[in-house]
Amino acid sequence: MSSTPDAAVSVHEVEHVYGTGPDAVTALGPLSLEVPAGSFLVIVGASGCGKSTLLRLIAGFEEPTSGRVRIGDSPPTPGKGAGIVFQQPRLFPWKSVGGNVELALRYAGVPRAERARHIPELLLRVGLRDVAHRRTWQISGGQQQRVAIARALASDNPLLLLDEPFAALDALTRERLQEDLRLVSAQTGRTSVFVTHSVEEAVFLGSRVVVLTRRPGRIALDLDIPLPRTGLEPDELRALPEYAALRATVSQAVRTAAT
Amino acid sequence: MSSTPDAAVSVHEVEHVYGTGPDAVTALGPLSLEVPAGSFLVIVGASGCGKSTLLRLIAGFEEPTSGRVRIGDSPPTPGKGAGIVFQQPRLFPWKSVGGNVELALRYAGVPRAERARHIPELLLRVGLRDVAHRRTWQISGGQQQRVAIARALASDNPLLLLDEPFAALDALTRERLQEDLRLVSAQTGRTSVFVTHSVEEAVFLGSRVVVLTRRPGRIALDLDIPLPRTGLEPDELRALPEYAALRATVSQAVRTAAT
Amino acid sequence: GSGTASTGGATPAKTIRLAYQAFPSGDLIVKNKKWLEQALPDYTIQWTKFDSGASINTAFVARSVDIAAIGSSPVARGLSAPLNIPYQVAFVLDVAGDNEALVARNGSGIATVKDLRGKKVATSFASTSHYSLLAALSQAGVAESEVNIIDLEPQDILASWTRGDIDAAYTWLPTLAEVKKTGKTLISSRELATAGKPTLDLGVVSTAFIQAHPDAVDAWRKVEAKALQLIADDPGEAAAAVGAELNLAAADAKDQLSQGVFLEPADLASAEWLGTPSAPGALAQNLVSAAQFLKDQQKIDAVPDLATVQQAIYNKGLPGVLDS
Amino acid sequence: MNPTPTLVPERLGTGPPGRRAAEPRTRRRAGRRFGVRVLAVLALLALWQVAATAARNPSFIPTPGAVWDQLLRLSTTHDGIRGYSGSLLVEHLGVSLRRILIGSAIGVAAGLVVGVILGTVPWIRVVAEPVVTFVRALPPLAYFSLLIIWFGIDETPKLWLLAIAALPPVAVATAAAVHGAPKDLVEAAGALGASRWDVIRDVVLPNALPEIFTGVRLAVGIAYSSVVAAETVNGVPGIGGMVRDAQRYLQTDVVVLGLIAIGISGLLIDGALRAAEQRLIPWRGHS
Amino acid sequence: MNPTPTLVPERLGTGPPGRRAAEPRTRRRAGRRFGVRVLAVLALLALWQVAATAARNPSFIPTPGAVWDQLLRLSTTHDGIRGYSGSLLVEHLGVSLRRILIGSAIGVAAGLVVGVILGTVPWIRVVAEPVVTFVRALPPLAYFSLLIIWFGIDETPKLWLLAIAALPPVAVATAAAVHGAPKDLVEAAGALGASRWDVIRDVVLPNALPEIFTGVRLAVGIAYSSVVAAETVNGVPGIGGMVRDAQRYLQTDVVVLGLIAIGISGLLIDGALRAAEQRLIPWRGHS
Ligand SMILES: Nc1ncnc2c1ncn2[C@@H]1O[C@H](COP(=O)(O)OP(=O)(O)OP(=O)(O)O)[C@@H](O)[C@H]1O
Ligand SMILES: Nc1ncnc2c1ncn2[C@@H]1O[C@H](COP(=O)(O)OP(=O)(O)OP(=O)(O)O)[C@@H](O)[C@H]1O
Ligand SMILES: [Mg+2]
Ligand SMILES: [Mg+2]
Repeated sequence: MSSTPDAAVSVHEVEHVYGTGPDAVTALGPLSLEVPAGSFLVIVGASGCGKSTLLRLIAGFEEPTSGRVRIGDSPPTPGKGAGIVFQQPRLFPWKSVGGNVELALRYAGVPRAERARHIPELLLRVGLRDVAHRRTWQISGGQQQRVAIARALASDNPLLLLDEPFAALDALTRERLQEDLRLVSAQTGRTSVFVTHSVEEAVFLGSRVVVLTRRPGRIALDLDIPLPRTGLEPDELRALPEYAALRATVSQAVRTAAT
Repeated sequence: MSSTPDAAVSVHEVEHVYGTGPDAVTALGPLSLEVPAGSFLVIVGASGCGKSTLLRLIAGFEEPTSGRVRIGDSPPTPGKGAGIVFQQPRLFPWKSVGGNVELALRYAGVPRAERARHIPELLLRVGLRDVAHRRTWQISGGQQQRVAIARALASDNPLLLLDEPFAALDALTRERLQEDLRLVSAQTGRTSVFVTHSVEEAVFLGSRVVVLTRRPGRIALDLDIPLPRTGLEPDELRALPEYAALRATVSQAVRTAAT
Repeated sequence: GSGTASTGGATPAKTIRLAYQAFPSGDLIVKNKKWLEQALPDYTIQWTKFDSGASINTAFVARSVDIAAIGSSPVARGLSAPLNIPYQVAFVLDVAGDNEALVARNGSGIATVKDLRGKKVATSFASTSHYSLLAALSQAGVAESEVNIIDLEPQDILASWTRGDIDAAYTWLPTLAEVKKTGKTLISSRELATAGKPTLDLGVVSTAFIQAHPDAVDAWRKVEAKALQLIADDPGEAAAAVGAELNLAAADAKDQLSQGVFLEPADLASAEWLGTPSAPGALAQNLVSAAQFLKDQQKIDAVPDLATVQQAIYNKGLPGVLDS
Repeated sequence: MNPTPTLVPERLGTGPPGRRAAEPRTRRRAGRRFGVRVLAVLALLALWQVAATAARNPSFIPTPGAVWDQLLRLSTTHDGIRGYSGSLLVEHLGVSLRRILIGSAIGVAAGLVVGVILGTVPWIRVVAEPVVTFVRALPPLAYFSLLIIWFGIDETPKLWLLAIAALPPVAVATAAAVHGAPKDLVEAAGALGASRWDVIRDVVLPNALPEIFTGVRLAVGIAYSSVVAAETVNGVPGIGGMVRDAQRYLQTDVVVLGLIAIGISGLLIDGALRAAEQRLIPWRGHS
Repeated sequence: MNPTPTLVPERLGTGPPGRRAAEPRTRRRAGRRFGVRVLAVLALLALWQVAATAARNPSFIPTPGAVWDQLLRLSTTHDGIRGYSGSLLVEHLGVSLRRILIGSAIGVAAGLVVGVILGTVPWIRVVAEPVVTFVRALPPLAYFSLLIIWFGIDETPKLWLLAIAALPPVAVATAAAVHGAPKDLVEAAGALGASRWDVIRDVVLPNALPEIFTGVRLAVGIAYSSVVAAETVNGVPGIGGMVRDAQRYLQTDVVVLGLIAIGISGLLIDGALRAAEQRLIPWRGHS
């Protein structure tokens, strides 16, 4: 997989308010964040603290009420340069499971002839087989979420935004996908922003973990994870003493930030 | 809260097949399970192994292809005797957040005058405040899931079916809700069937943990959790040596069952 | 047919487009017996059915017909401003007789036209019956405003008659026959014609067509005259042809034919009707008074003068041209 | 403060813009919209004038001026004559509007009931669905005589005709939407203990509301366009009767004036319906 | 194997029943449905006979027998006369069906285009939306003479009338549905790199499909019910022209026969549309 590792995300003094007048809800910020190209940023924070909002701002689906978001040098544009896994699967019910992936391949510019080959590959990569012909409501919740991941992986965007992508998966499947994601992002130098509630997952995946406070989300902890990105088996990695220490630090920060 | 602790669930030689002909998918079973009244059954298993299907069978939304499901002595009827939290929030978009809870209270037979009082109570119980007037798409994913829980708690059904209810919640909120659920079910003697991917959660909540094999889901492990249901603080409970041992057992079973 | 053949004034491919209506007349005999087709084998003959003079006028405006069977009332309208349709009256198909009449419902207490004051009278607006009704009222000295005149199609007249919603109706066959069963005839168009207010069904030809195909017009007049002759000579055969066109039993058709007034071909050139080029007939005057009626109704802006209308009477070659 | 360029269609946008940007932008947009509309109307008038001049036949295309004159004439008492056939234009319109409103109200109400029943009660559906389809294929002009036989020549048959014309869009749209109720929400309501009727009231109908509104808008439009048919019988005063009368005498300027009056009042009613729709269905586009 | 009693309406049921139960149940249900329909038709016929006997006036309500006789007469050459006005009943029907199908095909196609544009291009919408609303309020009977002046008296004005009648339901339903496209799926497509047109083709239109189908079904019904209006001028052969003709001659049995022919063929076409709908929209009710 080729990739252009040039997607630095810059969030500058961003604040986001939903609604106006008495109904206004300040969801996020003010918050500044520089994500260098190639890094793997994991965001952790209480439910409702503004994680999805931050991702939507970086993806370009929302315009910040104040402040500035930049991908490289330009404002973000949906569908250009960033792949997204939303918190909900958002599959197209009028397409079969395979059809959903096919659509993503088409939008990514993959020629028709190659798509048929790519579909089972992508599905297999998220642990799905024999479901390509099913309707989207004929697969389980976790399977739907995985199809959404496969869809986002269909294009080689230099930036990947993932909103709790593994929340509905069992431990084993989750670990496999984590390892895949960690490996691929290290190899391709793609930039990732990953939202999760699992401290374990944050430390395992991230090259950097940011913990947000309660709403409006601000940065409570910004921690580099100085673990080796390649070369170690996952189990070896988890067995490192720094690993446990980092977990404890993040865990503690999450508890403090949430109260 | 009063309750009628009389909801024994009996699943007898149940098998469930979706579709017919060449498209048929055997999702579950054959599987038998007796859930005595007052017990807290936790179901763990790989994504797509049939957990949601089992819950839907117990709720009466699906009829088993073969075998028999009974609640007490009668076949299950949706809305009669069992509260459900689905895997997706399934909120009514035409109602506000409070309106969703109000509807549940109305269906539960709570008189109009009392509902206004109950709504904020129920929302607070799942950690939500100041969102009752919002539209359902104006709250975060984890908040939506909690509204769904609040809705299911609106009636005092003797049986509660929960399909990964805490999947989208941060650690702290999750622990609070776990503790609430554990306490209330112990105090009221209500029967619960709870699906999760978290072994930690399974051991903490369950009076019994069932691990399912890959599809079609059958019982791989059926383990009683002989921990005290009341009297201990959560942290004390988690510190018990048996606790860690049970976790390890379940964790091991999950890994074996999934391969 | 295709849309192209029907647009553009004179038709190059020698086509005659005739508009006919579903009232008993010689026109239907000509159509049924294909006399025109036989008389003009070089021409393509297209018969098109219309259900009102208004829509035939529209078709003339759209240049979609060449020859038409149409009532005197719409012709008066067509000859007046703002329409000024370029067509000429070339034939009198029939004169309304007992086939159009004013009937009062039994039990309504109406014995004469004068009794209509304050009653509900139905007729089809813009038709010859409408004209005749108003003529009858003015003849009896009843102001239009004293009567509650209602616009109903014939079939609806029958419906509301049966229900008792209306007290009287001026209408034509076959509805007329139905209402007569439970009503009393106050006056018929035959009497109005005698009194100088005739209503007619006319044959009109577009001026452009007359100029382009005078021979065809002559042939058409001949066969129409032949049909009049057949009605006079052999009502049975005439009725069979008319019945076939109107989906009626021959007996019904015969009955309907017998109630109309059909001129002898020779009468057409008389001073009472079309006249001759040297001595224009009284038909022009009749059309002018019909136009005056429309002006009184504010349906047209101005009444054309008699000379203009006389120019719209095509009696060239009369009376000789009708002899065959 | 420029809007981020997005690939999604503008009207399908992504939620409310930021607080500060919102107000002036909406106001500016409304202003531009009004301007564009005025321009369009002016362009149309110019086009019309050109066409009328080119046609040089007022019974083909009357000039805007002629129609305007008719508007004045029909709105005043002129030469001792009041409007058209004794009623002013607004009176004709008023009478017809009343008929349209009553007729479509009846039709919409009946259509709703029929639609819900069709969508939910299988046994009735088996018989009623074909009946509705049958009836909506029937031409009003053909069965109007029957209505007269049954109901006379006054208001009743006209209201019936309009109601029958207005019923099908609502019934069909409602039945289709009810039939396509979201299974997961129906289940969710059932799981909360909703009765069958609760499910219909609290899930099926709200979910169908957007389609019902479309049906209602279509129904009112159809009632409008049936007003001439309804006023073929004893239809004066009434805008449809007026148009029909004028048509028979090829008074095209009156016809066009009547059509414009019908069209504009139709626009106003539809605007009201759409405003109501936007207020009543805040969740449109959200699932 | 008894179905679990549920609180949710039967037609809104909860997915396919178990494998073994499925087949015989469906077949049995279809059989019962057919039976109920036959019974309903018989009941209707009996009612009709009673009403006709009671009315004792064949030009109001002809007996079923008289209508049957007309059916035979109009389907054969009889006393040297072929059917009605020289064409058999099926020929009348065929000519009209052709008009209806062509007219509504044009109307539906145009309505789709208009609807999509209205729903997605705000600038055009500002002008075009009022125009559409204006046009759909106009009574066909009023503007038909204009069509004749412009297009003559042959097929063209009839097809125009039918197309204009068929356009609005499709346009309005499509525009409404496009306007209410699910925001989250539009976003999802955008996030995958879909262009504006991709979004319309792959999200907005599929999502609108159920409403579009409702619009199409309504459009065809409206085209049907406009066939008499379209065939007022030069309408024979044609079922509408036939009905109108018969009406003027008080041949009520022919009128009723024509109405039944229109209704039944309308039923068949609607049935075909509904079958297509079910095949093309397997996701209805699933989000
Ligand atoms: N459209 C909206 N209008 C008003 N408030 C909103 C809207 N969307 C989100 N919010 C609020 O903004 C805050 C942040 O929402 P967001 O979805 O970013 O949370 P989150 O961190 O992703 O939470 P979760 O972990 O539960 O998904 C929440 O408190 C939410 O209630
Ligand atoms: N309607 C259906 N038609 C066909 N197959 C189905 C259908 N619904 C579910 N399945 C299949 O049945 C199996 C069990 O589904 P179920 O939803 O019960 O899984 P689950 O254990 O809840 O998984 P998850 O943890 O991902 O939610 C899955 O493999 C799924 O693909
Ligand atoms: Mg979120
Ligand atoms: Mg599940």
